[in-house]
Amino acid sequence: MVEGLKERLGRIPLILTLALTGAVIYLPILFVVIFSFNSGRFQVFPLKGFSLVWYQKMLSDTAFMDALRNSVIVSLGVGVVSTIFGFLGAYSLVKAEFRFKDLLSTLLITPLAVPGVLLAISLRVYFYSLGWSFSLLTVFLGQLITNVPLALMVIRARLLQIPLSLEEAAWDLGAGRLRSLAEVILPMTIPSMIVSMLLTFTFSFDEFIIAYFLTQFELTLPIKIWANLITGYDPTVNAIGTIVFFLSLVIVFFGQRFILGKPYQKG
Amino acid sequence: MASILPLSAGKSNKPQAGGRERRIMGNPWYGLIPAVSYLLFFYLIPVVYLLSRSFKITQGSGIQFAPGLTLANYIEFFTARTNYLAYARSMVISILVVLFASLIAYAVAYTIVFIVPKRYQQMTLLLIIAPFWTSFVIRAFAWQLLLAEAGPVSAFLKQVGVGSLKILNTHVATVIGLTVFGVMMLTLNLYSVMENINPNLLAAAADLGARRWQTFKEVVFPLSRPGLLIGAALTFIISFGDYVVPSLLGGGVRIVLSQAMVGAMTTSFNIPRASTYAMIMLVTILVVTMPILRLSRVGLNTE
Amino acid sequence: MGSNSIVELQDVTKRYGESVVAVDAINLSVRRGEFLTLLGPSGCGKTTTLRMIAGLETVSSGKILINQEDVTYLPPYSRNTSMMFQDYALFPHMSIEDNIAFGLKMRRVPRDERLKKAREMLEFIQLPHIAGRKPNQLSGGQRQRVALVRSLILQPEVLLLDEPLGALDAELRRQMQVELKRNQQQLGITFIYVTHDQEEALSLSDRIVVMNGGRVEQMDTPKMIYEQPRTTFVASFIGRCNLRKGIAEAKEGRLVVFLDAVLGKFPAACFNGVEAIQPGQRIAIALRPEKIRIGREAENCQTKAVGILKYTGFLGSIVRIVVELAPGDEVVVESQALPEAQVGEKISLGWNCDDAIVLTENSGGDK
Amino acid sequence: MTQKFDAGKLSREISRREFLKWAGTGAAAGILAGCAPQAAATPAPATAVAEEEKIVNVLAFSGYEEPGMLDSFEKATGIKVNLKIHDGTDDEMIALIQTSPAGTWDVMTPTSAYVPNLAKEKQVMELNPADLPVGDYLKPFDKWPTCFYEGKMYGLLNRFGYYGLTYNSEQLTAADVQSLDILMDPKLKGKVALFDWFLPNMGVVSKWLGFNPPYRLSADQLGQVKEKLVQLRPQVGLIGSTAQTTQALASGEFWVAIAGEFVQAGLFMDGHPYLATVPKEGGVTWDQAVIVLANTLRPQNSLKFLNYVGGPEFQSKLAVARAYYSMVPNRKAAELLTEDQRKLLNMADLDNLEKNFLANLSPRERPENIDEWAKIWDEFKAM
Repeated sequence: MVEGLKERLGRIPLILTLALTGAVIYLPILFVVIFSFNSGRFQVFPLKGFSLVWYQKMLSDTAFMDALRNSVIVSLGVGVVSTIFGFLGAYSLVKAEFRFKDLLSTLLITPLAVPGVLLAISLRVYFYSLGWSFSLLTVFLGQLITNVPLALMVIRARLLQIPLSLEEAAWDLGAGRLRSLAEVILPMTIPSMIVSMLLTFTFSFDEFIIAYFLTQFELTLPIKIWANLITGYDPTVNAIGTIVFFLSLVIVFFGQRFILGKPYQKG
Repeated sequence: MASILPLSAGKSNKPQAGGRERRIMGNPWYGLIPAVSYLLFFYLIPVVYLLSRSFKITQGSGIQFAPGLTLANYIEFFTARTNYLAYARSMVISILVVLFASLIAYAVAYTIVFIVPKRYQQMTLLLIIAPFWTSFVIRAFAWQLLLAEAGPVSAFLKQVGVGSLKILNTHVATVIGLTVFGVMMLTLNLYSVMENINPNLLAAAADLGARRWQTFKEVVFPLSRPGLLIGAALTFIISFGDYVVPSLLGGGVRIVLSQAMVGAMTTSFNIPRASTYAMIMLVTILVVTMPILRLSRVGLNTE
Repeated sequence: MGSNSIVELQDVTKRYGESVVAVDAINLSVRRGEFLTLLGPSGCGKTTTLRMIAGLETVSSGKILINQEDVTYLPPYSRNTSMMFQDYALFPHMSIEDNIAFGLKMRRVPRDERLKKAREMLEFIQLPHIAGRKPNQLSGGQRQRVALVRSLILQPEVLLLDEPLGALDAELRRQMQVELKRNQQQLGITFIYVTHDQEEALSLSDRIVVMNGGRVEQMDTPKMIYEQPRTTFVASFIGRCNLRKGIAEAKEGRLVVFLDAVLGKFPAACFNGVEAIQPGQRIAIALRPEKIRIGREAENCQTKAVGILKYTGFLGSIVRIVVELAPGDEVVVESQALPEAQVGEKISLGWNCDDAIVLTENSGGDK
Repeated sequence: MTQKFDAGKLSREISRREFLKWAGTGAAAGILAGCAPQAAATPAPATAVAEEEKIVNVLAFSGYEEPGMLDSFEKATGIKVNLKIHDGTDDEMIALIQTSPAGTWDVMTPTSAYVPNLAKEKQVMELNPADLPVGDYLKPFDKWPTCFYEGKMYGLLNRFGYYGLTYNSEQLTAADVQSLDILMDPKLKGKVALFDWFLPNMGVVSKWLGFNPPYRLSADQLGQVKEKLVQLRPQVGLIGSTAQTTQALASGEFWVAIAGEFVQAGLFMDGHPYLATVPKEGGVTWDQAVIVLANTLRPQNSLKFLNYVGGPEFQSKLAVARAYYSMVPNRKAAELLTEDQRKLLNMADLDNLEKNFLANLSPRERPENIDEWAKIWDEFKAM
């Protein structure tokens, strides 16, 4: 009994840490949400009063809407392309054998260990040297760098769980490489492809530093937010932050089945 | 188990010596073409090109280089106080962030996995990591307003009589901002390893007479170490290379390495100098994280 | 090799890298319609051999013929063989009927037709009601049957089975063995069957190929394999046996075997299946436990010994006892009746030299 | 640090060729070139003049991007304004031009103090005053000295303002802020907020010490500025970004800042009790000028754009931009503002603006030894 009580008491600091951490993580978000509904322009207490003015401003601000559209375009592109590249690459890494495969596998994930600011600057110099102009296309190309390896890792983990015998059975029953890919591997990989799309979409949607260095006029949402925050303390960004937060909560809870879902169980 | 050796794709893909054997179903290496060629042209070549510029000096404007190679940029880096101070700040900040974030995230992940009732576990984890999916820039900026001397946290502290908060525009604020981010990342990593610990192992340890602390020390911690190491390595990389948080929270005066790099690029447009910072940043990350990753045996080849 | 051989392996070798030889220049000839088993411990190369026949594994050197046609480099989908996998490899995302009809789909058989065929197959295994289910909704036995008919739907000439009963519990396993054998006889298809379970091999097979270390140790009928093993490996792998090494010597004009342990010596005259043993040659003696007599029965035997009874185990139809002849030298005996002696007491053993199997030491790869 | 521009060398793009050679000109370059987005090889200027693309690329400080600012220009001319809002310093703005392929930018809006140097290096296009609405400009903005170089016009002043004292009118009276000395008052200890931008702050301190012009100081005078800063340091509770400083004043925790209408007007309009004034020692101005880059591919569009942003409609909107309020040089624009807005912006009496208001203000310049200034500021901050 005493031991049990002691153990139960021992949990209290841990639960407190969890609660406190949660509070600290949500503090800035709470701040953003509160001030998105505050009629005053400056983010100071006491609050001036409830208002939806910043939401109205956001909706009527074409620059914000353009940035949102640009972000969606780029992130969709990044999500789809990195997932396709990731799938093809992961399939080959799992199924093919060649020299220096280990080396290549390691090289393929190194972009995840290179800080974004370094990638951003190197691409800026590179595109400049090539004489390209900076646009959403360059942002897209830049953001793929980290997202292709990410997609590849997510999908590869799934492919490794699929027993090789399934594909062999398909070959044995008359399917060629492509046929078995389409009939067996692809349908079984779809959950991980959804995860990959969700992850890469959201990473790209929130990516700042690469986009910041690689675009000129076509701003993405984080750059637009940054510009407004640095130069104009504009509470409209609170409205955007609030909406992005609640939307992503919905996506996360919708996608949790895929993101945290159990791995493949043998048939 | 020689008979299943080639089947366990990915597990023991030792490069076949010679590789002369014909494979009946073909060898589908070509699926790597898009990813590899993309990364070659838009990652490897640009990064190597940038790094190679660190052995050049500018001539005229920042994009024209004097002929020949030189170590002048490195000499400048290691002799100019502002440079090595920036480096030291980055290093100290990252180490502190990794330390704090590891401690906090470990407690958080442990609580979620072993104390929170099973049916609330996933929900709790999701709540902790959900802010991952909200704008990083907005969050960092919100921290700026929160931590300001005129901000609500300071007001609260004054109210309770602790005194005002004078940490914004110092790297204390940077460490706080990055730690919050690191906690989320580490929690996710730690949760996935801890959740995979077979509960029977804990039962067995308890059955063999281990107290809670001993069970933790002998079973839980060793089994969760890979997640901790990977999370710590990623946190280090992000803290060492981040530009947004030190800029928004740390103030512009005592700059860190990433700010020096961006400054060299945007203010003085000196590519060789920027690439020297880049090279030093990359080498540091390599030196720090390689042993960590090796220790935890991550990487695509050995899962 | 006659024209009635359907599968032929000629010096087939499989190497991994430079050093690992999984299959070492084996020659096999499988007769049409027979049930051939590849038997051996894990790592002996039996599965690799099977997979090379299926086309799932490349051949490093040598040739594989199916119906006298060289298929060494044909992909699996072009061979008239079908494989049944150890884990059944049922596609988890497809219904049972889609699983069974998969082979036909690959041959571009129209959907109605192939589903009709699949249902016929389900009738054949008496499981018509599971057509719409997913593999994870089936029991082990049901999965096994589905996997079998999925492989059979393309009417292969050769069915390759890779330990298909390995995942089943003992009772179901016996049941499925019977069913497999009956199916094979009914359909008249050649089965090449891989297992490490010697009882299964003995009860199912027309012929058994015992493999070890990538080589074929012996290829024969189950009876011959059991009664006349040609190597120490076969002798010890098939059934239980007491194996003792020794040296043959000439004594009083006859060959006598001196064993390293204290089992005793044998006159050479009564050795079975030994053509030429030279004096001085190292040989081995294998004694099946059921051939050793105990107690009173031992008295009439040609060779006798006395030991201490260490253990008695009642196994239903037989009794298994362990006798220690000298410290560290134990003999396993199976007898119909319980011994008179108690554990710890002295007991006498005896055997006839006709019952001993003599193996020359170089006659097989001993581990 | 001085910006070295060399358009000729830039356009030759030596490094680009060198780089391509290095990267291998084979298939790689082929693929890259194939999908290059509007590869920005410099077209011949002749064709560019003949048929200009209907766009103008503008690098501006914030304000220009706000809703409705450029709509009527785009509608009237059919020219699409590609706008990039710059969030750094003037030096960074100029550096950005260098990191972009030649001809990327047509128009930008640096502080006018940078114009003469840019003109000297032939980075900017000469302007003809007759093409521009300078006739409507208030004196002396029609002939703002730093917009000229060797008697020729290179920049069009677009907006301006001043750094004086912005103060909390509930805590301080107009009499209190007559002189900069109030900053040293014991009751303001820790209540002073400063922008983290050394040039205006140190300019005001220089004026405080009676140095005029404030940005051309001897080593000794600069030493005195430093000393004054050291004395001031205990009074200063915050040195932060625009957002932080404004926030700090709004919170009521800080009472005074070295700033003018660009901070005070926003606070005032949001209901915070802030007023701004030029103390008797004086203050410094800030301004932004619009320039056309010499290597523009679209000079005609750029001139149309300059005409628009110098015109009354745009200027009247810019004056009360959401980002920050500012004074504007176009008289017609000022007349479009309401009485209250003009009062707020010290533009109630347009005829005597120069005499009454500007008399005590010095233009913000770029000191020769700017690095030393920056160093002093950094030391001040670190104290």
